[in-house]
Amino acid sequence: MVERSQNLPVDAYTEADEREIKELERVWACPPGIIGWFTDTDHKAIALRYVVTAFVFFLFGGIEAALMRIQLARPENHFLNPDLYNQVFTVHGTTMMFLFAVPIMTALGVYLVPLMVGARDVAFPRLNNYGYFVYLIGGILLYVSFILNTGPDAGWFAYVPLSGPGYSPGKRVDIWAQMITFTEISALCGAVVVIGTIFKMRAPGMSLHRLPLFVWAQLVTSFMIIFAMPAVMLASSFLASDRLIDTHFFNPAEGGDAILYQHMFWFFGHPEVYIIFIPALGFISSIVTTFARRRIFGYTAMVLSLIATAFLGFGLWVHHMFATPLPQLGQSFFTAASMMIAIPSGVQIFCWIATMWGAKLNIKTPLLFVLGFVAIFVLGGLTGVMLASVPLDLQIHDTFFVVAHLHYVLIGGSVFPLFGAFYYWIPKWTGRMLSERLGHWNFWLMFIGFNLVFFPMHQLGLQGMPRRVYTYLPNGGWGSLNLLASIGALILALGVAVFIVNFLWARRFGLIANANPWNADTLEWSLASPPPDYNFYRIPVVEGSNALWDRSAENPVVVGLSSTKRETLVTSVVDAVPELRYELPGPSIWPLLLALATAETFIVGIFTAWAFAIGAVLTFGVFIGWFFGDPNYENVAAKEPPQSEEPHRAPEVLRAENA
Amino acid sequence: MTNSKRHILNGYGNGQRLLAVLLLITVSLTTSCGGGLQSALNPAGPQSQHISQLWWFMLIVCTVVFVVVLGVTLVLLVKKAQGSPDELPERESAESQRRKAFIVVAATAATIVILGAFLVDSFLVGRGLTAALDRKQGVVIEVTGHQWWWEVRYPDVDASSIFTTANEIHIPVGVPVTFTLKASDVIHSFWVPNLHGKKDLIPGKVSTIWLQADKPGIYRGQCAEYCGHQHAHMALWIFAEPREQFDEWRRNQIQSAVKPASDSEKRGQQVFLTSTCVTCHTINGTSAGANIGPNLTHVASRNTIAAATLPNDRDHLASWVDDSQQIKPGNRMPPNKFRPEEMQALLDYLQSLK
Amino acid sequence: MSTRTAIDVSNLPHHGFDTFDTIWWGNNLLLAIETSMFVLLIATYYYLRQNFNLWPPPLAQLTAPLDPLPDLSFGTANLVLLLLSCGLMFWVDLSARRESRAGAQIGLVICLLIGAIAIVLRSFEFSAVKFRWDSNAYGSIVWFILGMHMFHLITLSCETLLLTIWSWTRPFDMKHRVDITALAVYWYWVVGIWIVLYSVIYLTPRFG
Amino acid sequence: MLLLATGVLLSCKREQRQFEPPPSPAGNVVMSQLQPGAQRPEPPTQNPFEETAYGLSEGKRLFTQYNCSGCHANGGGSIGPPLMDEKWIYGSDPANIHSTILEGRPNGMPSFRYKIPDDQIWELSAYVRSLSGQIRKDIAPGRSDDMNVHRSEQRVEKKKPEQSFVPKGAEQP
Repeated sequence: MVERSQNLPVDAYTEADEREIKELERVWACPPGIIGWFTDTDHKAIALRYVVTAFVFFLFGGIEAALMRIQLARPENHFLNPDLYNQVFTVHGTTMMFLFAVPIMTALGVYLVPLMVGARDVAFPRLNNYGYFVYLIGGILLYVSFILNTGPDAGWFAYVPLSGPGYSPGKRVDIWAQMITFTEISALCGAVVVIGTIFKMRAPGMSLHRLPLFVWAQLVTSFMIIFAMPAVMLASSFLASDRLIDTHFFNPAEGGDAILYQHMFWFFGHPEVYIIFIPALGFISSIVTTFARRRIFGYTAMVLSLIATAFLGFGLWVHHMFATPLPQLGQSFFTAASMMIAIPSGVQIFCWIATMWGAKLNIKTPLLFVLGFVAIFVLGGLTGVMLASVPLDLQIHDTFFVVAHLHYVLIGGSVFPLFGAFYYWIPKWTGRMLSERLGHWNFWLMFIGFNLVFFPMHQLGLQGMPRRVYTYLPNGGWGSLNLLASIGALILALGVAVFIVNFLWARRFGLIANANPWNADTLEWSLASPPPDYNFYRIPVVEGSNALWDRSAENPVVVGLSSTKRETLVTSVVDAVPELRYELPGPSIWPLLLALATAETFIVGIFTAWAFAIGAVLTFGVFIGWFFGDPNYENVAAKEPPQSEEPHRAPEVLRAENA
Repeated sequence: MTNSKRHILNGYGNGQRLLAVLLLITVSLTTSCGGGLQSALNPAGPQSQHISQLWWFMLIVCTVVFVVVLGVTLVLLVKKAQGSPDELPERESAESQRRKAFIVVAATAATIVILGAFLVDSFLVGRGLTAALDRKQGVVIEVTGHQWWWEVRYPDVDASSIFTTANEIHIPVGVPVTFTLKASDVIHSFWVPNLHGKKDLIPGKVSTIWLQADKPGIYRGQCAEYCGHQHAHMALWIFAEPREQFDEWRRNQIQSAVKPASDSEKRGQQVFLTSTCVTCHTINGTSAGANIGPNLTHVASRNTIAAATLPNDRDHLASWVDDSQQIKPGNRMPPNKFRPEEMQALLDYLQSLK
Repeated sequence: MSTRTAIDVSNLPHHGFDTFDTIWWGNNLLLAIETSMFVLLIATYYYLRQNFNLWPPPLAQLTAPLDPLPDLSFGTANLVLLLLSCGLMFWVDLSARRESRAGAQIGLVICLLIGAIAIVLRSFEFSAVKFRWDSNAYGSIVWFILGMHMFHLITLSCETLLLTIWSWTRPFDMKHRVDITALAVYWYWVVGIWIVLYSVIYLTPRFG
Repeated sequence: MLLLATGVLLSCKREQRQFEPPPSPAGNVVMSQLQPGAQRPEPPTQNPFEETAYGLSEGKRLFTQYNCSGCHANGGGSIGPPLMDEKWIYGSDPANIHSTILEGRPNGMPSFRYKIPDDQIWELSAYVRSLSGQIRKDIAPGRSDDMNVHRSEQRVEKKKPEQSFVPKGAEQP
């Protein structure tokens, strides 16, 4: 029997409540067995699958990084031959950026946003399910081909003439281009789902200025995904069509231009790294609020700086191309934009420090990771400002200095907060607390290992070691620093291993987590751990920006949602005034079939153009099933009593309350 | 960079403290700025001099900012108020909120000021780099990037004194040198850290960069844009030498190849002209005229071979000619199997091409 | 059990038009994605134009007539057809809101026909461009833009087909009237984008 | 998933990067048709470079760099005979093309016997066969970064090779 600690401390459950909760569990239950695994549209189940799959790809990426570090440990090493090394570093970059970072950030959003805004499920559950399967197929495609010696070998951003038809024989880069399209479709699905949930499904009373910062971060990230991903889908489609049907987008002899690819890719590239970084800001705000036992300092400043980072993120992609023959004046404009984006991040860090100043800090592993973040990200941000200036960038661009910078801001900026988020939310997901002792070991091994690997790389970059070299000459003076970096990589890997041990240990021996182990303030902590399928039995009414802390004594709730159908509350965008009782579709097989149809279109599309025709027919067939096939439409229309037509008439009871 | 959290550690076994100390040692060890003939921290020309001044200015300011921010984080950890974690959060007094707001605004203003300083300084240095000096007495060199070696061509008004060499560039000291950069296949990046930043060679576009060496010496550069299998071994040397030494080198380069003297060298030339070498290489003054591979007219006058990967002595030359795929797997030169006496004759001939 | 202030939502309807329903938001987010893609396509068009001194480039093979400009016939026909169809779709939208099933049924069938005709016209437009997709960068980008818009014409017609089948065979309930209004929004967007793309492909070479 | 696996499995041979030249097949070409008894059918030789995309792309690069395009244009033929059509004067078997390049042919085809290493001759012969579409589509090379002169070898439809003109006196089976 799932232990049900509901959010109604005021009164125990009556007889009617018990029956209704049993009914709810039956309606929202996931179908059993393998079929259930493919058809379940519960946002928590899908999100956990995303997290686990993305973490497995993170481990693959880590193994590839270890291979590279072994090869670079000594000059003129013969551990990997150049062809294999080029595949390893390309698949490492592609895995970390496309198969780990973006999906895991949207995954945490898909899991926690509905709980934090007080909804029973996400806005478009089947689209969410479809997004996961497309991502899974993209990942399998990359790794099956990598094992079969067809891994992409032109770098994770595959600059054109090298990745073009002339200089990349075979199907390696085609598979990379199609894999990009897959992961971008899944990211776009995730973004549409998150925006739909945040705008339309918030609990009554949660107006926009009471939204938790985590939800703000996810909202801003989703809008960035909406406007950034099409750029890379176009870049990879142009590349694929250049390679397969002889178009001339990047062929300088026929009017094309190699720099067009760089513009197109980096217009997506830089927002992409902010798409990875901004959700981490949301994690940190949640962790800092809980472990400083205090409301965040400067809530509006934090929200404005999130939005400012998003807008500026689109305006500075040319700092990746300072070494190309672009006009000097244009480049200095982008220097200014690149430096300006350091201001919102600076404001965020100042506000967190102000929040923690003089607070009763509860030093637990999540907060330790946040402190690790501050130490590493500030250094990464400063090297980023150095990279923003054109003359200095000419010296350190495409060297190991850049490798150090990107790992400082990516691992420091989002992997450390991610591990903090794991320690903070795994009790909610699994019902078991992770061990604090192992947590501290995990943090310190990762912190020290990370600094040992990547700090010497600043020095290597300044001493002239270019990026992506499979080996280097002995007399360059780079041998000792590379050896040090390789040892550091071992310690970093050890740290991640400790996390896995901690997770597996906690599954059996971890303390049972109650509903709110950290006394946190957001709504997901009012539910049991792990939360029931239907999330909220009665959706709470929110009275302050820190939902649980600002809850008044009599704790108003929403009643009247039917328990015979999967119903959730749809509310207005700005003030969350209830508008509709929205009927969510139940489990359905169609998302999986649509994902397979999309997979057929793009994978076979590498080999023949007819794949698009077959794909179109298959997709249309699946749409017919998707549109007509789901059972719950039938009975609704039949026995539904005629509804009152004006949705905008909000019930009077609410209006009186928060007048 | 003080990033160990002293007081957190004393709560734990000395295992962690040892790790932190180890970290501190290694960090201080690594910041020793090594000299090295391919280092941005060892400028030998006006451009890299300006850039390294900009670098040191930014490094110092950023280190100060980093230490301040990290110091504040550590202090707030030490000074944290005691209290059990499960009681409800208290609301801060309005007065402390106002004081903190002032500090945050001040900190943000400081950030903006620092960034402004960086922006202005980098803009000035940037303008300085591309200022058009009077390059009348300067030298113009055309560099074309191939997959994994550099073709260097010295154009001249009178056609007879135009010559092509590979991977090693001689420039006069103290004279501005303009490089015209073209790529023949994929994107490469021309970068000699001691003299100037890098400039990409993009197929279909011509980019120019000018630099100047103030101190005579040898400066090593390397391709900085990933360009395929042997991107790691695509290096070049720049020899900065006094004007007269440069002119003397140039006069020698203009001459066509030295006639073979001893009969072993004659035999070597015979072997060269009748085997696969002639399909790719050029030796001015002989019938070999293909320009797929580097120009070998004065190959013996170069210190290195194979894009500055191997020293130019007899046994490296032999191993390179016999099977270059062992040294640079994937490069465009196929292995050539010669009989031993043919190989010796060929080596004699190649080493005679001063 | 102490009394609890509670909000009774049991009498709220299931669906609402426009911004009330999540379908509307999902539909418009999709249109935002596609708009950003078409904006980037147009940017590529003008970026590639810089590399040519003659745009469209002179015809190398002399087999075709000398004028490289894309001829207007089919493009304009498509434009006029789609603009007219907007009026019809507005009527279908109105009949969906006023729950007049007959109006929606007939209107959707006609819109389906218009969609099919538009697709056929588009297939002729490809030959009106005078360059193949693999002849040069100009041919590539124009074919890509026309291809992407054709992709949208096809999805539009499929969605109209689905809704037509639904409105003829299944109950004309509130959910699917909202779907028809969403279809209307998508239809207006496809026509609006075509006006922009038409001017980019056909007018800029003549007057730009 | 099965479809995915088999589809990609086909590819693992295609992607091999052959830096060290493999022992090339000893292709001996029958020069004269005169022999006692019936004519023994000559087994078609296997050119290892026809299975790897890297071999084909090297062949394409060498075709331009060794100036084969000087006489054969880009496969359309000018001084030398066209290579893209279905007509073959000396046979379309890899060994025949290899021996044509190695020994040269009358009317102007020079012999490259010591001038081009043997494995590169095999790569060139693989590319020559791909000009008329004899090579599998997913291995054939894409367009080059030069002017658009003809459809890339992966989009050329396969032309059934036929003997161009029969040397006098020899009956073709």
